[in-house]
Amino acid sequence: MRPGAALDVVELAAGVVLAGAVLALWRKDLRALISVLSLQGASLATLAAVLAVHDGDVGLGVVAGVVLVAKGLVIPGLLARVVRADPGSRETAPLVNVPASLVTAAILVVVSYLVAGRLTALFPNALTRLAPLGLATVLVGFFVLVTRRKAVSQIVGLLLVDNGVALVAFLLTAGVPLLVELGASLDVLLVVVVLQVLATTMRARFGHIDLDQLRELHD
Amino acid sequence: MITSSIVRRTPLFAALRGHRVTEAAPPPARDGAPFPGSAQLRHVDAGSCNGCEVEIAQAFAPVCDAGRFGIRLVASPRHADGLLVTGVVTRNMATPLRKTLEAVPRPRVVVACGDCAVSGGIFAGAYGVTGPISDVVPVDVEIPGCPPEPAMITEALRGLTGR
Amino acid sequence: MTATLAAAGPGLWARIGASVLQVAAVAVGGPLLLGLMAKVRARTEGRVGPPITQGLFDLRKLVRKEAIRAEHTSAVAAMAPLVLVASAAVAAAVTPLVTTRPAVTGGADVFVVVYLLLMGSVALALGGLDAGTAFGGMGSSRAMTIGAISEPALLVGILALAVQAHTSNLPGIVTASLAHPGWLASPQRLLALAALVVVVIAETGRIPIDNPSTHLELTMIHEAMILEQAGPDLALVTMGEAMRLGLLLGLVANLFFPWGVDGSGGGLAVLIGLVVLGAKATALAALIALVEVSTAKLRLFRVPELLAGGFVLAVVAVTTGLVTR
Amino acid sequence: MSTTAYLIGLGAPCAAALLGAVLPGRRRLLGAALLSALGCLAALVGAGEVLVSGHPFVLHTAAVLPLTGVDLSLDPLGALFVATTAVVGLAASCYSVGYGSHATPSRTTTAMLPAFLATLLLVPAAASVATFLVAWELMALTSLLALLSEHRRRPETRDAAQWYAAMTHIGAAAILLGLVLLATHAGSQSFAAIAAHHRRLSTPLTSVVFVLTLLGFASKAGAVPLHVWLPRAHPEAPSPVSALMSGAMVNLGIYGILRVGEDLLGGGELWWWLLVATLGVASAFFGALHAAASTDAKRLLAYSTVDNVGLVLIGVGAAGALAVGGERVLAGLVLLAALFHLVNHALFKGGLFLGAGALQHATGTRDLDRLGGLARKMPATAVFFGIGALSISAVPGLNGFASEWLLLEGLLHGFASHSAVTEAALLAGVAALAITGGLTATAFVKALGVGFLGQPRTEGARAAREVGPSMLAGMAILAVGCVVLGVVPGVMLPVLDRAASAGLAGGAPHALRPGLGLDLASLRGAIQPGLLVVGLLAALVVAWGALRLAPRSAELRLPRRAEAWGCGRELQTARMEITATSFAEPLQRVFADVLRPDHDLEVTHAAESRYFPEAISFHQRVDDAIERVVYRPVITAVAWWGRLARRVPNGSVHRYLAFGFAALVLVLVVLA
Repeated sequence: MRPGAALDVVELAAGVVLAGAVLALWRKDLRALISVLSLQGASLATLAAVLAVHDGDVGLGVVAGVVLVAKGLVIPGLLARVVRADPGSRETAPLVNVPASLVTAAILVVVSYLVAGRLTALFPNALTRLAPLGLATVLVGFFVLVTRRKAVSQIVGLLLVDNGVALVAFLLTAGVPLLVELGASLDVLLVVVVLQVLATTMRARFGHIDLDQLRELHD
Repeated sequence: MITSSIVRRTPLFAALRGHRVTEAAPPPARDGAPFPGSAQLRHVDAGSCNGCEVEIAQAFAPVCDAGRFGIRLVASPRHADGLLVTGVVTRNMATPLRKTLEAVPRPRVVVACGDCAVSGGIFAGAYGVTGPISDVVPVDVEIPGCPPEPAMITEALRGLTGR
Repeated sequence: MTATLAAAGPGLWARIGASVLQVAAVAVGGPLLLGLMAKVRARTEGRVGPPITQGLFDLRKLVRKEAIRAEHTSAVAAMAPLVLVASAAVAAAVTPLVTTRPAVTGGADVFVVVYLLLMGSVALALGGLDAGTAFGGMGSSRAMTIGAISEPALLVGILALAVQAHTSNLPGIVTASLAHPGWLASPQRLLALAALVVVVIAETGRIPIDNPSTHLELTMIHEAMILEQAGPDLALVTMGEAMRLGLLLGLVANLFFPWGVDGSGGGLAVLIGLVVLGAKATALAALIALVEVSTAKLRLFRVPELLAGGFVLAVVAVTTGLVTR
Repeated sequence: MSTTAYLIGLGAPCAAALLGAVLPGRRRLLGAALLSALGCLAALVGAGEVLVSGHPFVLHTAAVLPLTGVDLSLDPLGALFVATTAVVGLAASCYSVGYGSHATPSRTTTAMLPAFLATLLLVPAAASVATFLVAWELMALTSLLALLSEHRRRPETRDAAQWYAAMTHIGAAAILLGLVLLATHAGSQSFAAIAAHHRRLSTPLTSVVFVLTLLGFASKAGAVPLHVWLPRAHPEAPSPVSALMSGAMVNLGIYGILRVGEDLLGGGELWWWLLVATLGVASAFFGALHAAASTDAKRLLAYSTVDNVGLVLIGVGAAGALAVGGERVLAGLVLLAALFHLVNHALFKGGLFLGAGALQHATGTRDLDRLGGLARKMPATAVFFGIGALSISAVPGLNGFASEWLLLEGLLHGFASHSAVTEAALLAGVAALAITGGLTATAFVKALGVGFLGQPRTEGARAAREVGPSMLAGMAILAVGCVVLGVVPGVMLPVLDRAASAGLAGGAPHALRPGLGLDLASLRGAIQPGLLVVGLLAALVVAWGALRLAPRSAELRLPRRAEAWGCGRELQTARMEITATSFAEPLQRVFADVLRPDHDLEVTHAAESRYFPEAISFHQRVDDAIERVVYRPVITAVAWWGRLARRVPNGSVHRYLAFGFAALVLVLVVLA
């Protein structure tokens, strides 16, 4: 495999992950968010696979497989079940309106370019200079986590952060230790499962999932 | 996820299957079409019971598809080659009807659609009624029927484009 | 890239000929593309639909009708359609659609094309206001609002490519991306493409931003502006709009899929370029039409969200370009 | 030669001011206008010679100013500003003849315009701290008097004057502090000496000096958040004065930033220029947005001045940053573009303000919602205003496009510089340029379309008549300038090149190839606006001819005049026309988070049933959000302090003595 081509694919995958984060901020339909997640998972897996082939690293290949299964299929699948359970569910009223949050996303991307640019300048190579994309994904994910009301879309934000972290890890250390990545994916998996249980019970009780209503319950 | 979202977009698959519900039309009458190939009409409801409107909508729906003969309903009389008038002319609609026709650039035609428009129909001589279209503006094409069938409307309009 | 007429390569007349050919291609191709989109739409709805040449039939009829001007209008109402067509024509002449050697290398600049399009929109909006009616002004207001948000996305989206190619000269960008096929799959290219597709849909007033075939004035954007135009004026406006569509589709096609554009200026190569351009534009138009059928029109005040998204994608594209440089 | 011409240029307006103060009746108007026009021509000649030859002149006289004397020197940078001011001043002087003629103008009115003009011509030539400060203060004073001169009793005018006085004096104080600090540490007060020794100054000191002076100059230039005086003062001033304010005075803010930052302090730090660029981005966006939202013609123009100043500041900031980064060619290019845009802005904004004055003169109102249909009543004004409006909307073939293109090119090529922060600033600049482009077009389509097209909305608009020849001449001068610089921008290049390299510490190499068009020789990018115009005209003629040749029956040849299509409505009046307010409504809704419009809706129901409203009244106003958020609290706090302070001295002598003693001790402590 021509190294140049490999690099192209890696760049593309990283770009797709970031674009996915922006899309997640753009669309209100939860189903769309979930397909964005699976897209990100798939491209992360591709990235890992390309790196694995390129360095002939078997462990990384395994990680790629795990990522594909966990981030690409299982987690989105579970989330999709949660969403399907209460139909027509959209992120109706984010705390910050869409244009404003999109502009914020643009600023976040530029900021991460500035910050990570300083960091990666320490040991520059073809992969590390892509790190700003991962950092931007993390920041945008946090933004989603902060500004969205529905529990599901907050989980989506969490997963965006996780994907961003994974991306940075892949790029900086060219293949995270297998266990770390497994751990990360697994705990997120756990979160999602818990969420689903919670969601089902909540739906049984109050019919829908909205954290603001939960707060009302609390006081 | 992605595949399912694509599958949900049925029209796209309809396009790929290329299925067609439009019925084949008889050959056109080519002679003396005022607007060969392209005719736009502004629809005016001069006081109709909306029966004709339903049929006109049908004429442009997939089965008859009057659009394939170069006929289109447009939003402004300035864009139109004529008026497609339905219903008997009520007193309040007489002036607007005249003004609308004035707004159409020449050369122009007036199509009276439905019995009321042609002759006043069951509303002839009723209270608040000025009369059939021909009492207010000169009529070039008449489509009888209460309401006229979509196929008849389509045929009459094909006469304008000669397609 | 000298800005003189007598530059290297084919002679002045060949270049002018090529530019005139491009204008003609856009002038004929634009209405045909519109016809194609209508056809695709009809077929997806199970109809036969009007022939693809319908637009040309309409134009032929419109130029033969009488022109009507509202009583309060000034010279602007008469000038606006002409300016619209003229700006679109000049933009088509300088854009590398068929050949990368248009008559005026000095004019073949992305910013020139963007501002020529803006010029057309301004003329149209002024024309809409000149009749002094409620709907005309409403249309102008909405059109300018949407333009005010879509133009930045267009500018920054193209900037992403210009930064990559180190020039804003359109032929320069096209030839540079022909030289580096790796660019075409680069993330900033894809992000910019997404942004520009949103812009094209907005600028040409298609669903989900505007519904070209609506009859309800209150839902109109572009249509409301031209409610007053009749006969020849309307022919010019329709022509200008079709040319803008063809121009934008051709521009996007050549910026992102630059193969087949003639670089030599030879006669045969130009013809090949013409054919390839037609194929690319047709594919894009069909794609847009399919999207159009399968989506619903947005509420007017949801449109800015869409366009802001395009703008942000463009900014992200530039940043990604800086990162992956 | 250039010296004498320039001195005549200074003297004539002063004489004009005297004449305007003494001559009786109508004659004072004509005399003052003629003399100041003459002065402008002379100043133009003087500055032009400096620009063409590139040789500055230096002049020292101990006579005028005690202790220090007056130092004057005109280098290409200053000369560019003098020339710009002279052109706008020429137009304004012609215009003032007809403008004042509706009633015999007061002596202040006729005296203050030339005096203001003279100070504007003086400031860019000041070559020492003392001279500069004196000139600056004179400018502030005369501009304030000129602002008040027309109708000083209107509450709006008084309010505007208070805001202007406050802002301009805070700014002047900051400049005074900064320059005195600089002079004391540099050991000399002549600009030349300071520029020669700036290396000896410590970085913290120069930074303090730059920030202080930037505060003052930015407030004069009307940069956000120091712009609040501008949208009040410019509309209330007499139109020739507002033309001079927007076309010449705000430029001097830019001049000050360049003179101090680049010339005196020799480029300085990167963050200085990033700060300038940030101010520019904020001003451009905020100004353009408010211009698009406002319905008062002159308020709209004032906000668009904030916008354009922002664009120039973006250019200046980017140029400074690139220069610090060592990219001399790019820095020169961007600064040249910024200066070019500044000149263009002076031309079209001056013309637009004169046009707005003509509107007010003819209809008695500036409110676009009450105008309309003026294109047929006052065709010449409409043409000149239209040229200005299209130029500022950057329509190709007019000067606004040329300079915006150059600015965009400079920023684009700046991305080659591998400094992340600079690149981020450039990206922000391009984004701001792009957004303001669309917003400005919207604002001026509104001004032109609602003001001049359609049907007249009020009796005043219906009764409008074309203004007199002298006013038209004033507008024509600037409109012609817009067209010429738009079609052949290349003619300005040598001049701008000299000014730019004089404005950049250590000079700048040539970035553009000489010619009629704009051609970035080594940087690959060029336009030929002239050829574009030829192409546009050709296409126009072809399209028009094609329509004439269309086979049409004889009676359909001529276009028919018909009633506007109103859905067949029985009667339709101008009340059904769209207004400027409703034109701006969608944009206002989109940017509601920034504009914060406040509405109030009152519905009085019919007595019979509350389902039938009897009257509905809807009011909406878009205030300056920054003014509300930043300035109101400050003002209230100051007022509170004032009340507190009033309570402290209760007339007892001992307390005053105590204050004095405390102050003395404090001073001693500080000195020790």
